Order: sequence, then C-alpha cells, then structure tokens
Amino acid sequence: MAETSPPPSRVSYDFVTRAIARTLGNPGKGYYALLALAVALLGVGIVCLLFLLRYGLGLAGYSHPVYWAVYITCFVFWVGIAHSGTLISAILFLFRSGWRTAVYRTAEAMTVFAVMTAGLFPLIHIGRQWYFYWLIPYPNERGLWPNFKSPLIWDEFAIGTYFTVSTVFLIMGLIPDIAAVRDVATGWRKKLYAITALGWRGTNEQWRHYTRGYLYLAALATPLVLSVHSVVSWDFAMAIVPGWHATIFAPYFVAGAIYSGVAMVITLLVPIRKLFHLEDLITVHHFENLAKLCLLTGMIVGYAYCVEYFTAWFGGHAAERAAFWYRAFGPFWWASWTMIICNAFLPLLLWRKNIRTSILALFVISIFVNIGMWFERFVIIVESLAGEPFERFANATYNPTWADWGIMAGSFGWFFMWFLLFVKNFPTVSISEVKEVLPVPQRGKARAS
Amino acid sequence: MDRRRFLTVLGATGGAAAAASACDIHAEPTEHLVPYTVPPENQVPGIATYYATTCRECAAGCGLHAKVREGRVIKLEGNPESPINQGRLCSRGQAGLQGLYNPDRVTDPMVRGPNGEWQKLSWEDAINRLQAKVKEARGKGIAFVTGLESGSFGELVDAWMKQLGGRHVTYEPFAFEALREGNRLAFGTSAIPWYDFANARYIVSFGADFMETWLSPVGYQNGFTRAHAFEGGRDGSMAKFVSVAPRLSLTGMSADEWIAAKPGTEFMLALGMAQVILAERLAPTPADARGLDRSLPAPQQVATLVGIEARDIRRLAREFAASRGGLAVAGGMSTHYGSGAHVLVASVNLLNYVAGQVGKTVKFGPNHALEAGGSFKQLTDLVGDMSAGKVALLLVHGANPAHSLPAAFSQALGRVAYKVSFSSYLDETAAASDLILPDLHPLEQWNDSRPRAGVYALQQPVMQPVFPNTRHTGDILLQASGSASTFKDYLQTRWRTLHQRYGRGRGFDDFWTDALQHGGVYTDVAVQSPRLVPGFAQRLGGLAASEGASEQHLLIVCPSIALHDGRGANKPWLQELPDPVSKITWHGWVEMHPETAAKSQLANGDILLLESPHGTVRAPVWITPGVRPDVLAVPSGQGHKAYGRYAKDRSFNAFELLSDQPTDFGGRAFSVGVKVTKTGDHRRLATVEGDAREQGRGVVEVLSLTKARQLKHGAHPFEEEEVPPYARKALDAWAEAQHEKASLGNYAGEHPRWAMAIDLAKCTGCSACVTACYAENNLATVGEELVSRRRQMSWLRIERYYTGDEGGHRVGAVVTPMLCQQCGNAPCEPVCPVYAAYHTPDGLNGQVYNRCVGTRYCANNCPYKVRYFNWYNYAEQGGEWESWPDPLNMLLNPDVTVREKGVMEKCTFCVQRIRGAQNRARLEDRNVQDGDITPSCAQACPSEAIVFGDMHDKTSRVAALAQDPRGYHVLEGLNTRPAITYLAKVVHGAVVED
Amino acid sequence: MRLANPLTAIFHPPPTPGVLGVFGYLDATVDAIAQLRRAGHTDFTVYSPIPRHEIENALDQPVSPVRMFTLIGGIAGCAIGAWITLYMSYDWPLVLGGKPIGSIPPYVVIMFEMTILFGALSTILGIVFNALFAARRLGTVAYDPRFTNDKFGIFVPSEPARAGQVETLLRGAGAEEVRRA
Amino acid sequence: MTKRSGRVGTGGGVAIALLIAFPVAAQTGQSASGYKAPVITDTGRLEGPRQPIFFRHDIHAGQDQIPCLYCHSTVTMSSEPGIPAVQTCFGCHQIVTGGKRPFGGTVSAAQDSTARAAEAAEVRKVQAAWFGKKPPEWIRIHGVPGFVHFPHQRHIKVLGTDGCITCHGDVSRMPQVYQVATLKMGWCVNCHVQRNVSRDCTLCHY
Repeated sequence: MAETSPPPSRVSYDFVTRAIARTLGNPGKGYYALLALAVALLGVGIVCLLFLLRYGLGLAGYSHPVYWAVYITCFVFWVGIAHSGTLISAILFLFRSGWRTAVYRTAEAMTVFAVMTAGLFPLIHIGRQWYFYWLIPYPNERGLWPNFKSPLIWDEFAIGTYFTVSTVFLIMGLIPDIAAVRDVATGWRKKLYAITALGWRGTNEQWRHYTRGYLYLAALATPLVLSVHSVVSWDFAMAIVPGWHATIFAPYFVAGAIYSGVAMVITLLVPIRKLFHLEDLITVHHFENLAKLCLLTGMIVGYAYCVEYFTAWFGGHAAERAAFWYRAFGPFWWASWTMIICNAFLPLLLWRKNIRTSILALFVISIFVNIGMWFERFVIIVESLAGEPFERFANATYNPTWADWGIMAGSFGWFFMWFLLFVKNFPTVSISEVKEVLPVPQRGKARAS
Repeated sequence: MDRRRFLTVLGATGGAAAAASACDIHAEPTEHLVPYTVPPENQVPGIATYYATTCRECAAGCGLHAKVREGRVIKLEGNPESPINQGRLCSRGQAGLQGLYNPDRVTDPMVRGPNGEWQKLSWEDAINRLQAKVKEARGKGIAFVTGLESGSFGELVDAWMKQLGGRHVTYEPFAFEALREGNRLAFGTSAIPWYDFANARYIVSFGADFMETWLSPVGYQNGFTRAHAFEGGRDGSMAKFVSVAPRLSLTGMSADEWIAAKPGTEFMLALGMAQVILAERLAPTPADARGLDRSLPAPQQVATLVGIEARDIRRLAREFAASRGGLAVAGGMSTHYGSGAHVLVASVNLLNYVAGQVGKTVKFGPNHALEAGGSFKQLTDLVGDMSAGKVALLLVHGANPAHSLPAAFSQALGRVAYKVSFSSYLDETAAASDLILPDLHPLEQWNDSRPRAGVYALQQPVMQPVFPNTRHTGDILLQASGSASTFKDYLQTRWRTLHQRYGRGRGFDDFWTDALQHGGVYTDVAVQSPRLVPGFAQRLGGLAASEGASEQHLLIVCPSIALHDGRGANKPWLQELPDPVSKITWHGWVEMHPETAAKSQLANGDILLLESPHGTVRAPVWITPGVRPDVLAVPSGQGHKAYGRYAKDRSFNAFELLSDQPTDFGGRAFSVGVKVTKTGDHRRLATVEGDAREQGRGVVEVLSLTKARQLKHGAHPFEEEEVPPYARKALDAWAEAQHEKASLGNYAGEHPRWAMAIDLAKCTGCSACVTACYAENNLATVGEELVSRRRQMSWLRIERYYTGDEGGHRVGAVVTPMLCQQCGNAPCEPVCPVYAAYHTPDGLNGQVYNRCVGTRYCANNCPYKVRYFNWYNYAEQGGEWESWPDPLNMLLNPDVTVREKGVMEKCTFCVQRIRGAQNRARLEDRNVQDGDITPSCAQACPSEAIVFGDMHDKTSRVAALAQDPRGYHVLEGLNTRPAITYLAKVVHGAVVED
Repeated sequence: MRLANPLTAIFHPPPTPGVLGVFGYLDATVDAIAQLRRAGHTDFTVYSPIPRHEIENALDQPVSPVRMFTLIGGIAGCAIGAWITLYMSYDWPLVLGGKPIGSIPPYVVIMFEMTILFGALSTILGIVFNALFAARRLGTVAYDPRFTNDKFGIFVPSEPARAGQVETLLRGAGAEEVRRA
Repeated sequence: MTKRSGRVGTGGGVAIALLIAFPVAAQTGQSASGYKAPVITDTGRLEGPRQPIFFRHDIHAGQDQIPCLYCHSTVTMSSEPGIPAVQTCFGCHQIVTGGKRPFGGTVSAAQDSTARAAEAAEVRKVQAAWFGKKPPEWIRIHGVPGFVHFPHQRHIKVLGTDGCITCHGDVSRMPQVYQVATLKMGWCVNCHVQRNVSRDCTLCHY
C-alpha cells in the first residue's frame, strides 16, 4: 500500500481532535432521515418475522429441493461484509500501512454490526426457532450434546468468536479516542466519555501495554478473518451438492468477503464524509487505496468464477456440469449474469485513475458490487439446490415471497440503525492513529519555520 | 361409539399422544383416562386387531384386512386369502378409510325444508316419510338406482322393487357394456370371463387398463407381474406385453412395445393378426374357426388404416401364436370411442379363439360380477322416463349419476316428484334429493358380494359407526317393507343356502365364523370354453370402423386410477396421489402431444377451452409424448359441484363433454370430437414432477432380455460401471477402518442391517405403495397450493421418466419408487447440528423428530431428495393447513408421531413396525425372523416388487436379492452405500437410453 | 505494585506532590526525559496523545507482559476446544455417515476458534489489568486535558524541597509551562 | 409432538375429612399382608391429584395384596398397561359394598360410623358408574409425550411385575397415587445406561 500523502498544513493535532469531536455534535436533518428510514425497515422485518414464527417457514418461498434461500443468502452476505473491517484494522495494521488510520474505525464498526446482523439469520431460518439453544453445548437433563462434526456448529463457533473478537478490538481502539474526546467535550457527554474512557490518560505505562496488546490482538484477528469465512464456505463445500462441493470455496469466499466488505466501506464512508465534513481527514487518497483493494479482490473473485466453471467442465462429472449449465442458462440466468457483470467486469473500471479518484464513480460502483455480491450468494445457494442434478425428477424452481424480502429489508434496517447510532455517538475516525501519521511537532521544525 | 368416547378411549392408551399431538402442539390440558365400562372383546389397548372384510371402493371386490386399534380402524390391507387380490390393495382401496372418517359425511337423516334448506329429523320420522312416499308413488313409477350390488343387498332391493312394482337400475359409470356385447357377438354369452394373466406368455392389450380400473385391477396387475417379471420362473424368460392404445397409460408404461394405432382401427389389427395366425396355421385353432381367414382382412389391407407396417402385424401375430400362451384383452380407452367398441372386443375374442387360448388364458366360468351390472342404456331409459314424468319416486344408493351424467340426469331429476338418497355424503345426486337417509360406511356394515363366480365375499362391521346416527340402508329397507328382521338376519338366511352347498358338514355357526375369519367363501368354478357363434366372423368384416378423427381433436376420457369415476374425489389421499402418468395432483388436465402443442405454441399449464357438441370445459394442458398427436386425453373424476370440501368446485368435469345418448351396444361413448381454443390463461400445474427425463443419472437402469439372460451369478455390471473394482477395494478397506472406530456403545456387537430390494421388472408405478405410506406414517396431505410449490410430504414417490421419442425410438416410460435409501454412509447425518439425523445400530437413518430444530441441512445434502419438511403445522385443529379435520384424525396411526411444524421427516422403513416385531419376538424369547417385518409399501404392492429384510441374515430373501446381478444402487458413485438394492428393469427388444 | 481501585482512581485521585511540565514538542520531551534520568529520576510519568517510539526508547522500559496473557489464553483455548469436542462425542456415541465417533479433522476447526477466542479475551484482560489497574499511581498524578490532544507532558513526583531543581530542569529542556502539583 | 406437563395439580385442595378406617387384623382374620392401610383423616393432605373416586391402591394392592396384573392385565402383552374397565371393579364390588368391615383400633365409635359411611359411599360411586354406564374420568398421572413410545410389555418381561415400582413408585403404599419418577428422558436414559441396555434414539422416538 502506498505511503500516506502529506495532509493539508492546517491539519494539526488540535485540528484533528476538534474535527472529529465535531462529528459527535448535532449531525442535522439528513442523519435523522436516514435513521428513521432504517428503523422503519427494521419494523417491516420484525412484523414479517412474527408471522414466520406463528405460521411457520412455509410463508417463505422455499420448495422441495430449495431448502435454503434468501435467509442464508443474507447470512453469508452480511458475514462477508463483516470481513473488510478486521482486514483493514488488523491485517493492514500489521502491514503498517498508514492510510488505514482514517478509515479503519468505520470499517470496524461496520464489521461488528454486520456480524450482529448475520448472526440473526441462522436463528430466523431454522424451523423451530424456539429450540435454537439446542445448538449450544450446555449440560442438560437429556445428556445430549451438539454434533461438532456439523459445519453449522463450526459456524456457530466461528461467528461467535468473530463477533467477540471484533467487538473488543473496536472497543480497544476506541479507548484513547474517547479519552481525547472526553477532554474536549462538555456536559453529559463529558461524564459519559469519562466513564467509557476507563481512565485513559495516555501515560507511558498505558501506551506501553496498550500498543503491545493491540499488536497481539491484530495478530490473532488476522487468521480469524481468514478462518471465519472459510468456515462459512464449508457449510457448502462440505455438502455433496454439485455447485457447492468445491475445494476452492474457502479462498473464493474469503476474497469475495473482503471484496464486498471494502465495497461496503466505500458505500458507508462517502455519505459519512459528507455528513460530518471530514474531507480533510478522509481524502481522495484514502478512497483510491480502498479502490485498489477493491480492484485486487475483485479480480481474485473474477478468477474464482472462471475456475468454478473450468473445474466443472474439466472434472467431467455429469451432475457437476449440469449444475453449472443450469447456472448460466437455467431459469435464473439473470441472477448469474448480474453477479458476473457486477463482480467481475465492473471493478475493472478501477484500472483508470480518474475513476479511482472520483468519489461519485466509486460510490456507484461500490453499490453495484454490493448487489453483485448478494447475487453471488444467491446464485451459489439457490441455483445449486434448484437445479437438482442428481435426482432429475425432484428438481423445482424457487419463488421468493414477501416473507423473504421483508426480513431481508429488516436486516438492512437493523444494520444501518446500529451503524448510524454509532457514528453519531463515537469517534468515527481514530483520533490518536490519525495523529500518528501526521508530522509530529518537533522543536527543530518549529525553529525552521 | 361416539367421538368423545373415541378420544377418551385413546386417552387410556398411547394413542392419546398421537391424537393430542394431532390436535395441539404446545399447550397440554390435564389428560383424562376414561376406561371402558365393558371392554370390547379381543381388543387389547396398544395391540392391533385385524378383521377380514371386503373392499367396496370399486366393483372388483378385493378382500380386506382392517387393522383396528383401540376400536378405531386405522389401516386397510389386502386379505392374503382372497383369490381376487392375493393380499394386495390399490390406492383407492386403502383410501376407503378416508371415506369412513370423511369430515363431510352426512351424520343424520335430513329432509329438504320448505325453502330448500336441510333439516335433521329423527329416524322414525324419516322412515315414516319414506313409507308414506312409497305408498303415494305406488303405481306412479318407483325407481331404485344403486351401484353394482352383486350380493344380498342387491337382491333385497330387487325383491323390494318387485314387491312395489318398481324397477331396480344398477349403474356403474364404467360398466363394460362393450365387453358384454362383444362377448355376446362372439360367443353368444354376455358373461365377462376371468383373464388368467399369470399364465399368459404374450399379452396384447387393446386399450385395456387392467392395472388401473379395468375389471379387477389389483388381481390382474398381480397376475401380470407374475407373468411379466423377469425371474417369473419359466427358464428365466418373461412374457412380452404389447399395448395397443392411443395413449401411454399406466398399464401402457409397463409394455415392451407401444403401438399407437389410429383410434377406432384397433379391431382391424386384431383381425389382421387373427388372419395371419389362421392363414399361416400358427396355432392349434379350434376346428370351427379354421378357414375363417378368407373372410378376414389381410395385414396389408389394414396396415395403412391402422397406421403401422404390415410386417409388424405379421410379427405380432407370429409372436402371439408362437408363445402358446397368448392373451389379448380389449377395453379401456379403445372401447371408449362409442360405436364399434364391441366390434373390437369381438375381434379380440376371435384372435384369442383362433390362437386356441379361449379356455386357457381366457376363462369363462369364473365370470366377473359385472355381467350382472346394468348398462348405460338402462339409465338413459330411466332418465327418459324421469323427464317424461313417469317416475314419482326415485331412490338412489351408492351411485352419483348427477356427476357422471351431469346435464341430462340433473334436468330429469327436476321432473321427479320425490327423490330419496341413501348416500353417506352430500354428493351431487344427494344434494338434489328431498330426503337423505345416510347409510353406514361399508366398513361399518354387514353385507356381502360376489365379485367373481365362486367367490362369496363377506363384509362385516369392523368398528362401531363413526357417526352413531347413521343406519344401514338394508335395515331401513326391511323396516320400510314391514319386515321385523335386521339386514344381518337377512344376510345370514341367504348364507344358509351357501352353507348347504359349501358347509362340508359343519354347523352353520362354524361355517359362518369361518367365513368371517377368511373374509368369505372361495370356491372354484369349472372353466367352460364357449364355441364361436357361427357366421359371426364373416359379419365382422361388414361392421364399420368408427370414423377416424376429423380435423377436430378426438378427446378421450380416461378413468382416473385415483378418483375412478369421481367417487374418490372426496378423499385427500387420492386427490394428493400424483397420477401415475402425469404426476399431477388435485386437479384435472388435458394431455396433448408436443407436436400438437407446438402448433399453437402451448406450454404446460396453459388453459384450453374444450368445446364438444354436448358441453364446454376449461382445462390446463399437460404436454406429453405419451399420447397420439391427433388425440387428447382427459382424466375422469374431478369437477364436482358438491361432494364435500375436498371435491367441490375442483377443476373440471370431463363427463360434461360427453354425449348422454347410449351407443349402439347400449354403452357410453367416452370420447368425443372437440374444438380446442387457447384462452391465454395459465395455471401452475400442481405436479410433483421436475424433469421428465432421467438423463443417464443411473436412477433407473434397464436391461434387454437377452442381456439379462446372459448375466452370470455374482456379476455386478452396474456397480462396476460406477465404482471400478480397484476403487471398490480401497473403499471397502476405508469403510472397514471407519467401522472399527465407530463400533462403540450401542454400536458394538452384532446388529441387523435392515435393507430392501425393489425389482423394477415388477414395479408398474401404480402408486399403491404411496398411499400405503400415507396411511401408515401419518403423512400430511398439504393441498393443491402447497403441492404446486412442491411441498408434498410423500416419503415414497414414484418417479416416472420418459424414454425414447428421439432418434426414431419408440416412446416408453420407466418408473421407480424413490424413498429413503437408508445409506450406510449417509450424507444427511453428519451435517445435522443436533444429532436429529443419525445412524441407528441396525443401519437405519434415524430421524428423531422431537430433536430436530429444522436447519434443513440434511435435506440439502440428500442426493436422493427424500427428506420432507413440515413447512406449516398440518396438525393444527382448525388451522389454515389442517390435514386431518375431525374425524379424519381418527385414522392417525398411534404408533407414529405426528410431526410438528418446522421438523424434517422421512421414511425409516416403517421403524414402528420393526420395533413392534422386535417387541413381539422378545416376548416370545426368539429372534426376529425373515418376513416378520413388512413395511407398509411392501405390504400393499400389487406386483410384489418390494422385499424387506435383514441384510446381515445371509438366509434372508433380501440378502439373496442384493447379490442379484441385476442389482444396482442409485448413485453408487457417491459411495453412500444405500440399503436399497434396485433390480434393473428388463425389456424385450433393444434398451432405449433415456 | 499497588493495585488501585480503578473507579476511585478515575474520579477522585488523591494527589501526589510533584512538578508537571507541559511540552509542545516531542524532541523537547525526549530531551527532558533524558535529563531527568541523568538526574536520577526514575518514577516520573510521561503523557503523550499518541504512542511514540522516541519516548519508549528514552524511557527504555521492559517489554509489556501482556504477551504472556495472550500465549496462555491461546493454549488454554485450544485445550478446551479439544476437550469439549472429544468428550461430548464419546459421552453418547452416535455414528454419523459412517464416520468415527471422535474424528479429529472436523474438531480442529473448533479447537482453532477456541484458541483465538480465549487468546483474544485474555489479551484484553492483560491490557486492562496492566494498563488500567496495575499501572503505578494511576490517576493520582497531576494531569492536563491537553495531553490527549496536542501536548506532551512529564510529571515528576518530588517533595517541595527538590521541586525547584526539577522545574529548572524541565524549563531548560523546553517545557512551555511548568507548574507544581 | 406435545410437550408433556410434568406435574399434575393436587386435585382435592379442600380438606374433606374422609375417614377410612381399616379392620384390625384380629377382627377380620389375617389381612394377607402384614401391611395395614393407614386411616386417612384429611385427604387434602395427600399427594397427587384428587381422583373422581377415592380409590386406595394401598388397600387394594397393599393390604389386600391384589396383584397389579389383576386390573392392569394387558401390561405384560401390550405397550399399554390398560386402565381396568368398570366391569373389573364391579366384578368385586357388586359383592364388596364397603363399610361392612368393623372399625376399631385408634378410631372412636363416632369416627367409625362416619368412616364406614364414607367408604360405602365411594363404593357406591363405582356401582353408579356401572349401572349408569358412566365410567369415571380418572386424572392421568403417569404419561410420556406423543413422540415417546414406551413398550410396557418389554420392561415387565425383563423386570418382572415387581418392576412397576421402578417407574411408578410403591403404589401399594399410596392412598392416592402421585408421580414419583420424573419420567423425563434423562431419567430413562440413566436407567438404560446403568443396566447396560441400548439407548439408541429410535428405541423410543419414531
């Protein structure tokens, strides 16, 4: 990653503190409009869920071979979104790439809330939601335990761990910044931050343990990021369903996850930057780097698509070939091609610098990538099941219903609600780390000037 | 025994759970245990009692064993002693149960009130009214319409009508008048012989659907498979079956050769064959028929008309004669064209006769009861009199002409002064009558029947009436005719005559009990071989063929195997049973050939407007290669205007298209020319079929007879094709290693390995097993809307794949039952997060319903797609998706859990029967023997294609069959190690790849 | 090391007598640290808005013990993962898809996740324990809000007698502002 | 699949002073067992729900030593123990009208008469049930959910008829029957493990 470009001279330590502290003030109408929208969507989702609980999963569009559909699609989609956060904060931290400092807080927050959202879907989609706790290994009267051979249990552990770790990671990063805000804030906020800062003062002792610990957290989080989506991919790769049963799934999913995550970061940063006037801190340069990341992962994903089709053909298994033929030319061809265009071709535009550096263009592309990635999961899950290639007699199509769409919409509401609340009440950009990449005030320099 | 009593009795038994769970899934009220005051004899709570009786769902009169638990009959199975059905039973027979517990039964006598509404009234009152009306109508014309009643009840009605000077018309919509007339033409007798399929070596069916509705389908199918099965004895050869029909019916699907002769020309083919046999002296023709060939058309004369090559006719004739066991039958579709149908029958008789088969495979003597049945003409005459006002009182029992003869009969009904119905259901005829005296269900009443000469089948009440205020029509008639005795007495007096004949010195009571235990008295009747009516063959030439199809489409109404003439339509099992051919449930359809459909750019489900001179219906099209391009086929049975929640206003009534005038032989024309117009409307077919082509996935394997004969014992061609020997070695080693690591706890030591063998050379696809599974395992019927979303619960489905039709191959079809394969390495098991799907020590894929949380991962991972999910709570009382509205829930099997919403379910080889057998064996301190356990599908199968047993017991039948060189496992390549071995289908002639 | 109650530490710190120097520049701060150490001061506290290696080097303190927490936590997690999976499989043996009762490969996933989880949690524990609870004289020393913003600071605990020297030392090193606490 | 409500409410909340004295051995000749059913002065205090007829297992099975199988006859052959038909009760109670046996021992003469009356009253309920064809609606105490299939006959086969106690407690000492064992899965499995019999799921769940 390129080194950070010199920021405008007026950007001093003090400027940073003030600028970011300002985001905690009154954000204006636009913000509340968005929040209201998010809550409304969430409401829709909740209503649909209540119906689902009362009458059963039949309300969703499932059919005989298509036993997983939109809910699991959303699950994988949100887990995917969750990945860029830890990538940017942990992996790039280990790589010591300076540009991450301005964006990683947003990414991390996004991660936490995305996992929160993703985690709901496995609960929603099971037939007897009220027995979800049977998946948890707790000593019970029956003397029964969950089955650790099941990829779903792996999932449970992976997602659980990921949620915990990314949450504490976020909180750790926040502590010095909250302290900084505390020292400039007034009124009730001061009290709030005084408590949440946990008595941080930036003494040498504190920094000494803090920096160490943070390093190890990053070191732990890095393999975690890679593992989590690998595990999610094994939900499918471990099954014998043609179109799922592929060894490339783990890397394929991880790349896809980061891809979608980065895209989502862009989608989120653009409005935030506008809303809170952070143009000086989050510069075009940052977006360009994100765009490059997007380009890279996007190309990996495109490559994975090719490999999928190649192995299907090269493997020569009739069922496998049928499955992929169905994807490309079956009744869901439109989904497959949406995915391929959005994910494999659109990002190629990012080779052009003027597109990379155009905020608007990036925003639009990132939206399309999000859509494309949602369809990727839809294609993998629904089409592999619907085009049942073993038992020709048993295949059937799939028509989503209001219950599917409603709960999906609800998940977006749920995610954005939390995210918006966060950006309003906590530093969206890391204060201390942004300062780290600024020129430190030196007496020598001061004399010269 | 009233409802409360039932459930409370249940309360005293394990059944409580089943019932309670059927009612309510969560809240549990305090249960009460209400004992009997006096316990019913020979009934132990928790142990089933079996009563022998007779099936009355169609005229065949199969023997039944009714399984009774806690005073409720919960399942119907065939009576092995009955010579009619050899212990087998079809879907319709098994669904009789849903007629018994039908929620729409008429529970009390009802009379039409002043403004047309129904009012309940007391029996005394009701019978008084009846007597009054009878007195009134005396001399002004009384008519009694019943279904085919070959037993005491029929005679009672006859007697009563004689006494009143009325007339008794027996009416069966499919009454085989053509057969009777054809036989009269040929042999001078209108008897319907018994066809000995089992001993036939070469079967030619001219449209006769003898596995569906023709005469005695279960018995004939059983006989057919005995002859046509590959290992059917006789030097490993098998009889050949040629189907001559315009449509590939279920029966046709089993044919080795399908000849879609031009409709109405079938008889020429028969005559042509006879001519060849005579001309070439191929068979020991009886003297009186020799030399007839001069008066018969030669193949080349008829070939073009029939639409096949002359040499094919010769080939068929030669094969037929050479087999020395030829059997030609005519009926079904080919006798539905109306005029000339009897000619076909006569020609076929001639064919059998010249081949010297009359008296061998065609057995006059043990004749079908149907010869006694009335004809369509008798009904139309009655209708005429009715509309002429010559009928003052009409009594109807066990017939529903208002549905099968919609226009004419309904109009005529209006002209009848008083109409009394004895129907148990509010069917169209009952709905139009003035007084309803609800009869008991056949399972609740005394009666008898004579399905075949020499077979006297008894019917006994197997339980107390579900609705205590219904009464046996026999009792009512006796009472009305001023007799004091009950119908049971009447029955017994008649049986005293039988006792004199067959008593063999026993006292009557012994004879009677004995008959009850065996379901009747079965005697042999001498086989006569009638002579040909002189000069009849010469006349045949003169008789004209029916005019071939014009530019209009010829539409043929085929009797539906599930709904028959429509009497099955109020039974959800039958409505949800996928039609063996079209795989469509809950609604009718019109079959059309792809070419014809292409002409007007039709797609499956497009609604067509069918207009005949007599009526108009709207029907969704189903495009199939299994029908002639110039022919349309529609199933009978749907389109009821009444007849309860399951039948009412469902799809269209094909009978509306048909003429209400009798044909020249007194029968009915079930075909008519129709004008077809595309409406532009569309509906989603409620079909369970995904892809009609198997596409070489190895689900169904087919062998040519020659190949099958060459197979060495111990060879496994199919297995090796999937898994080469070297790989097999490695796999076995691996499996062994795994097995050692897995033999812990319950798994240590010796266990049985339950397994199944399904012989596709026997399976015809009749789907009796499907209904059997519904009955045994409390499967929910989900209704049309959910089936169209593919949410049917049928654990066992019959897959029907078409073959041929490409590269000039003749169209055919293969069928296979697909149920849980109970894999040794089951993909469904390891993915379950809570061990709900797991492997039992005895080799089943256990499915613990109460542990399942419903992730549905197992279903995704099942390559056979035989796991089914409870999308809704089908047991919720009054719920939108309720499957067992009271009292249907009384047929729930107390031994099987009723599954809750959100739970995965599947076939477990009837594990409840396995455990039951093990319990019994344990009590008797013995091991379970081979044959102790029969899953309900295997029990019902009319062609005995399914064998179940313990694979580890080397002496078991299934272990032997698993070694059969024809044996293969579906998707062997996945190394799932299924417990079900399929034996490849065997066909005469070349094998057609999908 | 004296453990301080974090809450009292945050809200009502009992003051420690000493001198607080506020610096605008990093290098000045580093000089001050060097001089202080030369003058034999050891237990002074340095404030900085951001972690800087210069300061760490100047102070040259031992490596943080947090890494031990991480290591032990990770190992414990792995062990627990292995134990629950194997114990729970053998506690009620159920055969699935013809696989062994306790098959390691699938359990590796659980072991891995548990390693990460426990490693991370114990790391947090380590940081909190060391940086917040176990930190010497936490919150008892003079502090200036600017330290989290753009100023560096050094607090030298010293009894009034020697405070003078310290003041001059700090001023000399380039403190913008020096006050006694 | 119903979830079973483990407990059953104690029926007779109101304490009806119902005295059922038992004959002193000396007066009746030997009661078959050494056991003498106690006097119940307050049925409200008894455990378990109040049944429509105050049927005392402790008198029938305990004192008079009527074997369990006399009434629950199908338990050896069927999965269901069967609730005795009123016929069975009436078989004895058309002769045994109750209240005949003289009381003695600790109870006073006054109590004695009330007790006889009460006992006779209960027996009359049985006769009423027989003649009125109105079987009593016993409250179910032992039950398992619908998805559990418990074959009584197999357990009796192995444990013998004394085995009843294992699940039902010593009914022969209960004036009023109450649930002793939880009859929950863990409880069943525990026994199966101890006796080293299979605990395969599909033994009970199908």
